[in-house]
Amino acid sequence: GGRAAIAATTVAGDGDPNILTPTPWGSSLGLPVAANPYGQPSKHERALVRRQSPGLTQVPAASVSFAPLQGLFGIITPSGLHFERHHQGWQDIDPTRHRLMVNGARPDFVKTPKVYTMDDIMRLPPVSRMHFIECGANTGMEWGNVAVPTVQYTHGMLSCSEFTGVPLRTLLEDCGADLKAAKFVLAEGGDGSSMTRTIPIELVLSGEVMVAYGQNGEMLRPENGYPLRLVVPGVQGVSWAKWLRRIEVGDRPYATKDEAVHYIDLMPDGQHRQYTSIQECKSVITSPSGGQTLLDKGYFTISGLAWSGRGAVKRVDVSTDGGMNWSQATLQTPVLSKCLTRFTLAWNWDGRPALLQSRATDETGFVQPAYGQLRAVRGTRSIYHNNAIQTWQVAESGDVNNVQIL
Amino acid sequence: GGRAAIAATTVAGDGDPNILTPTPWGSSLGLPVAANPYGQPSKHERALVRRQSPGLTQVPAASVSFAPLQGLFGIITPSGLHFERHHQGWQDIDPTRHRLMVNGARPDFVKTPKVYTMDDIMRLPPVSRMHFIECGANTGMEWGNVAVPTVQYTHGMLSCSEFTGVPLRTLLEDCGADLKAAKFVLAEGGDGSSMTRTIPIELVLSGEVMVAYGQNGEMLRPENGYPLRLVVPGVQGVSWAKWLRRIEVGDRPYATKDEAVHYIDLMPDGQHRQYTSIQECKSVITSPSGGQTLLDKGYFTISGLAWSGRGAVKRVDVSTDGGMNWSQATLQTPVLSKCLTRFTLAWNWDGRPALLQSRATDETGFVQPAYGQLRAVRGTRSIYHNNAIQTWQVAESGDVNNVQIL
Amino acid sequence: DGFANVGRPATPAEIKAWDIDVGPDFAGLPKGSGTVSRGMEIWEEKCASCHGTFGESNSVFNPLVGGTTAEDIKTGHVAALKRTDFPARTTFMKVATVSTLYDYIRRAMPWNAPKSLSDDDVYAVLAYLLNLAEIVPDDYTLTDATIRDVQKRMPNRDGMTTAHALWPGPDFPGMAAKPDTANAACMTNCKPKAELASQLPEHARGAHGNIAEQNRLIGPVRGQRTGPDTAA
Amino acid sequence: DGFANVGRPATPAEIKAWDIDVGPDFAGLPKGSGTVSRGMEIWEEKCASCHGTFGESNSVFNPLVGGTTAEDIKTGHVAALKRTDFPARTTFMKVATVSTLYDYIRRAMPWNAPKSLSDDDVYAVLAYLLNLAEIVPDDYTLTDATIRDVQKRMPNRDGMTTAHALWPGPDFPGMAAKPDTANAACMTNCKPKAELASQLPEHARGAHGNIAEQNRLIGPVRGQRTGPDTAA
Ligand code: HEC
Ligand code: HEC
Ligand SMILES: [Ca+2]
Ligand SMILES: [Ca+2]
Ligand SMILES: [Ca+2]
Ligand SMILES: [Ca+2]
Ligand SMILES: [Ca+2]
Ligand SMILES: [Ca+2]
Ligand SMILES: [Co+2]
Ligand SMILES: [Co+2]
Repeated sequence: GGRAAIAATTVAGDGDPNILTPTPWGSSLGLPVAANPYGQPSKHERALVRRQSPGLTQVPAASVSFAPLQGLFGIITPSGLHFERHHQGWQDIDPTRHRLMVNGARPDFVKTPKVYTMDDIMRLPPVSRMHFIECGANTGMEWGNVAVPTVQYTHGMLSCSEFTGVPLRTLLEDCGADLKAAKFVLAEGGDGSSMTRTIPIELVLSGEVMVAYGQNGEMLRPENGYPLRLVVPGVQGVSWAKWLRRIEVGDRPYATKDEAVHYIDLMPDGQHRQYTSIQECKSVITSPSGGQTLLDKGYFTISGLAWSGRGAVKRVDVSTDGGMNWSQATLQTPVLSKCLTRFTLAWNWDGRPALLQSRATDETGFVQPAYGQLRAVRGTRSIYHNNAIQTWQVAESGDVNNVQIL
Repeated sequence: GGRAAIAATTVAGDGDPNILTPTPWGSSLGLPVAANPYGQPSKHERALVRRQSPGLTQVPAASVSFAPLQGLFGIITPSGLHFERHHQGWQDIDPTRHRLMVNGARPDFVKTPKVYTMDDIMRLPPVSRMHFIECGANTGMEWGNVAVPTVQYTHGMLSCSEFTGVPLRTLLEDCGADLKAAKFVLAEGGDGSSMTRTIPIELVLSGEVMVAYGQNGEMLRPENGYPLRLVVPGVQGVSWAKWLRRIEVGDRPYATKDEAVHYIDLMPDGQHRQYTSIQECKSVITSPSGGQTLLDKGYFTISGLAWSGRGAVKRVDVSTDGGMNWSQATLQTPVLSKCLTRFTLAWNWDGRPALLQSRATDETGFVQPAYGQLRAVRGTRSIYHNNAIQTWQVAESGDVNNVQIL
Repeated sequence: DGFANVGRPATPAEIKAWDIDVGPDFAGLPKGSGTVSRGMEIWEEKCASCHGTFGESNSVFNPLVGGTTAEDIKTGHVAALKRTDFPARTTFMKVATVSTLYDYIRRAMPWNAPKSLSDDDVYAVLAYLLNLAEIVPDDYTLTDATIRDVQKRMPNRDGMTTAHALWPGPDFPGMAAKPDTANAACMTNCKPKAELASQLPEHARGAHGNIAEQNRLIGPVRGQRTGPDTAA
Repeated sequence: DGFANVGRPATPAEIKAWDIDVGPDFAGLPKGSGTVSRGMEIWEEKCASCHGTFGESNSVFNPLVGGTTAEDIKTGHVAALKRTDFPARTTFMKVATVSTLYDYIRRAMPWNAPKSLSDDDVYAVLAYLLNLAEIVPDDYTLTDATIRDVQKRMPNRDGMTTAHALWPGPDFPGMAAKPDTANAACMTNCKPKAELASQLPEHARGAHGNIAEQNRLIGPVRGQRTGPDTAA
């Protein structure tokens, strides 16, 4: 730890040499347009990349890379920094050869099982909506105790994009699916794992579930399922089948590997909760956050993200004394359903130790729980759905560290 | 021209080999996470890049690259495809050496002229908001007649991002600016051109004008002003000074080069309109659009963008017969002030020639003009602020071409 | 229909090629069979390198086998899952439905050559895994008929509960209507003091590299230096 | 103030270094002078390669000089701007304020070495440009005083109008409150027929490369092939 640098509040001599002497960029001719036909971040931004957590998984093709939330603004995640979770590696599929099949578990569930090319899908009436995606295992390393140093690793399996695609309901209707008999659909990926998950028909009928090809204005990135993925707003990422190749209409859940062996939540009594899917209301302060150092005393903005799988965020409260007293934060607009919401709160740091927390409430009135409350019902051994209030401890040195408060 | 391919509606033999035989991506192990710590689009998306229009400008460091609107979805422009307009090339400024100065044209305008580091600016209370940016010269090549083939070149000096930064008003207050005496501010860039533009104080007082460092969740791209630019919602891009180094508070406009020699609109009487700044209500169909070919008869979605520098888009109407009859399009949410709005309309193409148009209305009731209306008042020689209704002609072959209708 | 010239009917051969899911009620299970001894051959050739000879390896993934007992096979609950001193959780400790394994091996294994096994190969290698897990004897033949008996012997077959509120769809047995936590938005004097329950151990601070290099060069904060700086 | 420890006062030297704008009222104009002949030397050394010996080149940018007349200097309006058969628009045809040129040359020219000229150099080279434009005689000395006389001879000095509704701020002289177009959202039978006023000329279709390669490989449309395919 230790303070890295102190910004100057006064200046020596006549002034700052960066003002008094010509800057290189102010006294030269720059680079031409389309030097990068597809642009890149500044070379000075190299610190902000996706990273693995050492020791989390054994092989990087069945692993996670975390989004650098400590350096992000607003609610949109740049697609180049969208978190990754692959079970059998990622593929850059030839979109002209990709197909989507819709079929029934029984013939009577779907009148005309169909095959769609990408050309077909992109002709159907599209919708564009902004939604968060969070892995069910986000913050999973922290169930029992503090394990990782920064918000990239504690909360970085979280991203938010504008998705464009076709409501799955449109496709089911186009195939003549029996939407009375249907109770579930199975979504299947086209990668090596052919990842499958059961989705409740209610979310499909509501129009929320989307067969998406667009992400933040362009096509999905290969790591996120190019050319087609399912978008299941409010539900954990594993259900958002990537490289989507098939939808089956059925009447009972499928107990697939990733809903029968993983993404099941171990309770204190030794039972596993199965088909846990909703990402309950949660929030985290991203600045200042673990592993950082405040440069100075004085004015700061506490800024973070809040979200709920059950709808819109209604309010966020922030505490600087570890949860004894709280202040209501400002929510940046737009505040959308099942989408990240950015909150901010003014804070004058007096140089004394502090304990920063955020606590979100969603439109159902659900209030994000403290660690003590969550552990009281779920123990400490579930890997999934940890939505407890995060605490960052600010030391006198300005160092911010990850701690837990019950 | 000519139809490129026809999608199959039936299939030969037992079925599609892409389904009947194992796909490479379904039968192999993919790539690891963080293979690209900062991710890239699919290699199959190489067609969608920023491009120059040949012959538009003489040197690429004082030129434009256009965003490929023909292939974009939703409202967010991926930052790698944000249009570029540089007057003296782009620079990748060292952000630790970048400074912002706020001063007064006269000492009494600003009590304490100040210098801010990026550290300082990023500590101040931030806001995040989604806004479009359009170059005043967008569609400028089309004032007199059809000149370019695709929507990338007709309308591609248009992008939309979530910007994060500090309201300029906050900085002016922090310096003790006299907000009664102030009538204008001058914004100045830190690049070789030290680009300057006059901004009306009203937009600053309203809190809309922002000193922005964030764009779509990450820092601004170098091409878009890293590490700091002005965001002036509703106003043409040239006022959004990039690589922002100075704000001066004044009481009269500055007649800078880019408001006295360029970005002035030549009227039929030989006078130039000066200080034209607002981007009036405008829309364009992006799919199908010029240079494209419809693959097939049958169902299509007409999709496009609408925006207004005076506030939110209220409605968009679409015509398929060159403006004789119109249908109201669906607006995708969110519909935000001074932000792109995506509209869609179902269309069954019967294989006969068609003339596609879109016409936007904003919250002030202003209706986007036809070419005839615009030329009646402004003639054909203004390079700027062409917000006329765009027409795409669909031929029997399926070819879509750029035409104009008065 | 409403969308003229979009999509086309799937052929029976296409549906057969892609509709490979096998459900907990064994719907979709192909006919076929495989012995433990044939399974061992496949295992040693195609699986053991990653999962270990006895499915015990955690070099590329969690162990598949271990942690279950004969008693568990009787009760249908893996007793070790109650023990907080037993951190390992193998596949067989968790999985309640044998269909899950058939389905998954057929679609995804071997990891580097998914979908390369025949249906009979999958029966055989699953028979071998069930034998390693002491659920079936050495001379067992797993078939689309006998797999139903196996289900009755799965050690954790009754280990799942749907008594929770985290399913967004129609009710499951016991499903809760209300979330299991109910915090309140108290604003002042919410508790007498804030006590730390856990802190990052000193030794873990450097385990994620140099955090200074994972934070921006500018802004209100810097990253703490927790490791050597890399050459610029 | 409200933001403790954020920002600091600018020093006088810093303000002097960066506050270089020169306004139409000549506020900010530095003291100094330069002759046409000194200006010619600078021009030939540092400017002519891009802008041409007489400011006539359009190889890197529009011509700076040309299109103005002695009559324009009298009227303050460049008459050629009314002529639709006169497409060229040089800098001197448009610019109304000589301050604009001083300000801009000082901050941005030469293009590849901006801010390298002294204030006197800027006076000199501007004097030379004014001479090329036949606004000042060959023996002219431009100074912070004489520049005010020059303003009165700028050919297009009265060529600007603020009588429009496209300024979002406080009123300018003549500024219109209402937009200059007023379309109506007619929905049916809005006109008898749709007549094409302009089409892309056949020869222009290939001028932007092969449009097939500027569109996605998938979707409802393809790009038209308007040029040779590049090797994949
Ligand atoms: C090249 C390495 C490799 C080979 C060879 C391999 N596996 Fe796997 N196996 C894995 C990995 C990695 C996973 C975890 C995949 C994931 O994250 O979803 C896995 C998962 C599994 C699982 C699911 C375990 C669980 O708890 O989710 C089963 C069952 C399995 N393998 C069986 C097999 C069989 C049977 C074979 C041979 C026919 C085989 N494996 C060959 C690497 C391998
Ligand atoms: C290396 C090429 C180059 C050199 C050398 C150069 N210029 Fe320029 N000049 C340009 C370009 C390109 C522009 C247009 C910049 C823009 O797009 O904003 C320009 C613009 C100008 C303009 C503004 C014209 C207008 O209509 O906007 C003036 C005046 C000017 N130059 C004067 C000079 C003078 C005086 C010098 C020498 C001291 C000089 N230039 C040297 C390339 C050059
Ligand atoms: Ca099936
Ligand atoms: Ca000044
Ligand atoms: Ca078709
Ligand atoms: Ca039991
Ligand atoms: Ca300071
Ligand atoms: Ca006059
Ligand atoms: Co996951
Ligand atoms: Co422009």
